[in-house]
Amino acid sequence: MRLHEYQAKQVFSDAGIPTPASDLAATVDEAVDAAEEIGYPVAIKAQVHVGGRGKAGGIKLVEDADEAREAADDILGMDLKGYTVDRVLVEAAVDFENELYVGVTMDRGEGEPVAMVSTRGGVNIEEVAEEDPDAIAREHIDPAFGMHPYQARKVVYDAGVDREIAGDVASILRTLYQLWDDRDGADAEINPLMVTGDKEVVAADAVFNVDEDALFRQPELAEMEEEGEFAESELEQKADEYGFDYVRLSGNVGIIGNGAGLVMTTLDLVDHYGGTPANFLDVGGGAKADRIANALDMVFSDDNVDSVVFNIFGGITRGDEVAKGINQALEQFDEIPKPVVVRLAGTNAVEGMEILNEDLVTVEQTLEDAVQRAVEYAEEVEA
Amino acid sequence: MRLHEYQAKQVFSDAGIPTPASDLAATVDEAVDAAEEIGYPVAIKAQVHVGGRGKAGGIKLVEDADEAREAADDILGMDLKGYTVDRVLVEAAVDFENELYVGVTMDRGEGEPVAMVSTRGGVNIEEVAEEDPDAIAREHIDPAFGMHPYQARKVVYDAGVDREIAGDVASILRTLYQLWDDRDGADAEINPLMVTGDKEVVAADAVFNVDEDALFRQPELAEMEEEGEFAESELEQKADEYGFDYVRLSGNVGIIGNGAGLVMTTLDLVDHYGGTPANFLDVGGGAKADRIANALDMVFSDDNVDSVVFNIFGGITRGDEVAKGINQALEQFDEIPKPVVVRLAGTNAVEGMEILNEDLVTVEQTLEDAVQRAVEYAEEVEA
Amino acid sequence: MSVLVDEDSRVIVQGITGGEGKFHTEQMIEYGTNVVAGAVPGKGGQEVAGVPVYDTVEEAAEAENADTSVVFVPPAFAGDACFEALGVDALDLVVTITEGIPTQDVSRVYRRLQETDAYLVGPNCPGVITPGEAKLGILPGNIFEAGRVGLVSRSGTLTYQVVDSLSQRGIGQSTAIGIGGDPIIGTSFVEALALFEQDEKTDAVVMCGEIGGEDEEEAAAYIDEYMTTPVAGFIAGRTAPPGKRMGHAGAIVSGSGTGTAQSKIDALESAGVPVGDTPEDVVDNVEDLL
Amino acid sequence: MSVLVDEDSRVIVQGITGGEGKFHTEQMIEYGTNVVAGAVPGKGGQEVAGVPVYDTVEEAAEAENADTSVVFVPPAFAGDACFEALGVDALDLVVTITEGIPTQDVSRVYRRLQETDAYLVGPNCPGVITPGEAKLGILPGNIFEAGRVGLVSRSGTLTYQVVDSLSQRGIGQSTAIGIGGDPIIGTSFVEALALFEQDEKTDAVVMCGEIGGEDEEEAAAYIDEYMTTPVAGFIAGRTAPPGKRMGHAGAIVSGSGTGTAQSKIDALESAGVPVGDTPEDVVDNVEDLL
Repeated sequence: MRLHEYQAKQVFSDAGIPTPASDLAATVDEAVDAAEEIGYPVAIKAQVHVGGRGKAGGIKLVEDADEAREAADDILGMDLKGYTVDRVLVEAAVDFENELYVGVTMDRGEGEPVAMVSTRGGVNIEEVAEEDPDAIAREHIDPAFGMHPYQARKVVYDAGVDREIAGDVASILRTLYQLWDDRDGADAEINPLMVTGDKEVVAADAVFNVDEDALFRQPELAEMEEEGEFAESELEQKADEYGFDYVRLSGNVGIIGNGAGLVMTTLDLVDHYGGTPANFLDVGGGAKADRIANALDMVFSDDNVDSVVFNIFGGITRGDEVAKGINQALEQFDEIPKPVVVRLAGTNAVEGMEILNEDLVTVEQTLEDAVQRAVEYAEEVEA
Repeated sequence: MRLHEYQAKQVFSDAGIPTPASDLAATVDEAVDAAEEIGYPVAIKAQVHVGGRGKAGGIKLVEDADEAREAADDILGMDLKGYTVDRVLVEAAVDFENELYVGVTMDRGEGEPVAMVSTRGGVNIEEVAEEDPDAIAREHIDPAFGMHPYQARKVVYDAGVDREIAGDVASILRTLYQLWDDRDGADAEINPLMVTGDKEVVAADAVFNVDEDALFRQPELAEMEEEGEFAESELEQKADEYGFDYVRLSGNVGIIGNGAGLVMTTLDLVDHYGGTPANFLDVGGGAKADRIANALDMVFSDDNVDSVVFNIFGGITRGDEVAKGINQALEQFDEIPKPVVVRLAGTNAVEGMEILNEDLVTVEQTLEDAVQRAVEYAEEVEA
Repeated sequence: MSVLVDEDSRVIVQGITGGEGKFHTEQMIEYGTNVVAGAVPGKGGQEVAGVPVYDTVEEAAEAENADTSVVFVPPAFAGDACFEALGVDALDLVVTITEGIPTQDVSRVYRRLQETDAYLVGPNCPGVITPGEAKLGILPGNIFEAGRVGLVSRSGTLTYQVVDSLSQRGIGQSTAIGIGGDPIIGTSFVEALALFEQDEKTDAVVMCGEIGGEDEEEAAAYIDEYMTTPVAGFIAGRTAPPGKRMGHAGAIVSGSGTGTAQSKIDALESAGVPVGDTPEDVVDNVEDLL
Repeated sequence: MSVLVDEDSRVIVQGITGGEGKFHTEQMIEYGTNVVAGAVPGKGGQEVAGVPVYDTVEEAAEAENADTSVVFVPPAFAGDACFEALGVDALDLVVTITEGIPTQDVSRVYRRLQETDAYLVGPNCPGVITPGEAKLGILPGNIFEAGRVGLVSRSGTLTYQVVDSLSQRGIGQSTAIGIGGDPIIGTSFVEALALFEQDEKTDAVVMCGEIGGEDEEEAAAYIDEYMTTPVAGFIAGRTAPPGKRMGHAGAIVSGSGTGTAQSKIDALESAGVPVGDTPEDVVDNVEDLL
């Protein structure tokens, strides 16, 4: 779960990391009021979970009330890579000399956290990592001990940060690590950490991704998640509501299955047989009839979907429950909205097959056949 | 540094450990008022750093205002093993079924913390440890990870605590460990942890010793130390003021030296040559003339002292500085209060010997000779 | 024995009194697994599925001479359960089924694991089975057949899919290890492959990887350098877009393009491992290798 | 070489820019110690006593090819300084002079130390000296004479007292190790004795213990079982009352009566170690043993 910039800044600032004065605004008037209050120049920044906001016109620097009004009017309501901008952060512009990058993330390969510092801040750090890996200094952190103060200093010196500000940057990095550790961070980043002419350091952007699996013990962040989801698509909202692992893609074959690996494989097979997957949807282990019906509802709600393949290999999940859920979901329609192909295997698959209403669905015996059939249906619809 | 019971209870209670209702009182009237407020029966407990307060008459259980008045009057102002009782804690008496012991300390041999639980609470736990070591369950804690929840449960089950209250006791132990860890505890103990008929657990006593060396980062506890030292002896106050490692003993040969091992050895030699040491006083490394003069002032302030041996082996400490300090301290007297024997060795010892005013002190070349001479002087005074 | 578990394994179930714990304990016992104890704090003295329950793992292991533990404890407490199991020297295998353990908890468990000699399989895995002998976890025993092909996979149901095809074609399995779909897991592909390499009862290995991380690339390097036992591969997630978590917490192609299916497929093929396009291809490849 | 340090040791001083650090660096250099670098965050590029200063220990060690570090960092930061030194593989000896480091910090450093191959001497110790070759720490070099008696002690000035007597009687020292007076220390008596036992240049060892803990008892057991090199002992604190900290944080007889001088004396004597009543007795005993 990713906090919005304004939320992450609040969290960072509460922990003592310097951030520019700022205020959130949902209307043009609010934005102008905020700008007046803060004093010009200010930046007006779209609060959506989209990379490259600046390039896409989602961030504007303004010098007076007229410019502020114009910029807020432009940005509020604009569509940024599929997300409608509902709120902007109005923030004091920082007059900087250079920009650093500071971040903490989990290095899955090593199984432990890693702290990173670079003097090449203000740009896409993943690109820096690719072009010039040595431009990012890294220090692995022992999760048992946490970050030792010397490690923060070491990575800052290794990155080549000016000695004058090294102590401040190390101190910010320690705070960032502590937040990451205390708040179950997945990634915590400041990019750019701006260095002013007076050698002050200020977090001009803030990223904080929280480990979804730890939200249960981070009530404050869970509340921010609730509050922050003002620009979610209808389908994403639905998936959240139903509690599905769901990823929308651009194709037209809807996919429902159980188990991440098997669902991914089903997507891959759709592609392999010439189709294009519309989504990833994992109903998880042990799904009962209701959940299966919800999954069908999700996929039917996607206008791009032309056909659906249902692929269940029962372990904990029982084929008869799946079949009941499919029947239940489809029996409410006078006409089935999109053709559904079903393949059941494993626990109670035979019972499931018997229950399935073959007037409503196409049953196939193998995964390969099921996928091929769904791809054919989708092609027929598009033809 | 040891907190008073009422201070430790405050710390424990703030952390969520249940303690009985209580109030601190410095006068009999305050004590009676507190008892009325809390409701009878209450315990009236002397707040001094002395073991076995109960046996010595420092704790009394009272049923009404008259008894409360009488008990408070008895206890306030009483002398408990050399300490005058200035304040009492008035505390709701707990109707208990049994008493547990819960504690956390540093196991110096293992270099890591150890948590301890016993069902034989309410008595001197060190005696239990000697008589029946198996009556105390122990679990070592990895200081890098801290106490895992399972470890708290394990040591509670290992101790044979009733399953009904095991969860609560484990939770209190985790809190106690966390306090110990966060607050730089040396020892943290609840003895007894009382179990009531309703299976509630209540900390009826509370011990929290803080690592002196960590007080710099425990401002709240340092403040408690200041506030709590209402029953210190004059000599202890002086040693604190001067910043000496000082321990008062019962003999009559005053001892001043540098370095713990060498001072201890000087004490041992006094004993070896038939004398009795009056104190341990380590001036530390690199002491200058003023500090040396303060040390002499300390030892002269002890009425028990009949003679003084000054034993310095210079490393960082310089013999000439020591000699200057001794002269400076002694020159202010018309008559030297107690005979002083000085032995200097190591850095600048020769220079020191030259500076020393032999009208004021007796100079010896070896440690053994110096100690023997001081013992003789003390014998002469007593004779 | 095959690897990790066999008919002599003496198994504790942590969380045996919970719904999942109880159900799968019954299933494991029915399959023939030697489940000797349960461990649930506060439930000591009870019995579940005929198995005695103890308050602590240490008590359970000592009383019943156990060597293995399976963890069915809810995610908030599962990290602690792993520490508890790893704290008992007698246990040389811990299989953690639980999905959704906070990653920082797993990271600490992983740190502790490096200091022990034990194997930790999982978390977020279906378990380990040596067909005909014993199963640990939630794998559906009925689809497995005893035989000589080892299987190691990051995904549960994908494993079942491949195993079902193998069994239907008469190709039995020595041991199947579900190593789990989390970003940080105990036993890696490399460690599992090393076990199979040393196992005399394993003639070939199927390895089912997926997008995310670099475990498959490391496995490819290991296979190339050290393995004589042939390996057939499969990689799920060829069509996964970057930056999206595909069900498994670990199944994510990074924004900078590492962890892709193609990178893994290339690495395996360079190591001489045939990578199937479909699960059926994999089974064809196994037939060729045997 | 003798043990731990010799004329080839390449030494970093952590905290070289502080008053103590600077003074003792000069003293060490004057004694002949090969001090090659200082390490102080934010002071990189400076010079102290002709020695280049670096911001981090790693930089210093790499640039100057160091193998040893001496820590003169104030107590609040000394734990971190120890971690920093232990994090550099090239350093196989860290000598921590600082007194008054919070015990919980030392406990964590000690935990880390167990995972490394390095020796940590101290904290709260006077240092280590191989007379005529090099000294690390604050020991007054002028009282030492090169020779063949090893010395290990928990106390600084007591060591000087004994060494002075030895030197005055013409008995030189191979290496003297001040292991420190804290409750938790890196190198124990046993480890120091083991070093001397294996050192061909050491013919006898003087061991000066004191009240508190059980290190001397463990040393006695070790001497009894493993040592052929003769040992002469001394124990300070025979007259110390229970429950009082005698200067050293570690010098305390527990309320229940463990850690007494008598217990240590008995243990040593049972192991055949003569324990002197006075420092002069100890020197007499050494003469007898040689």
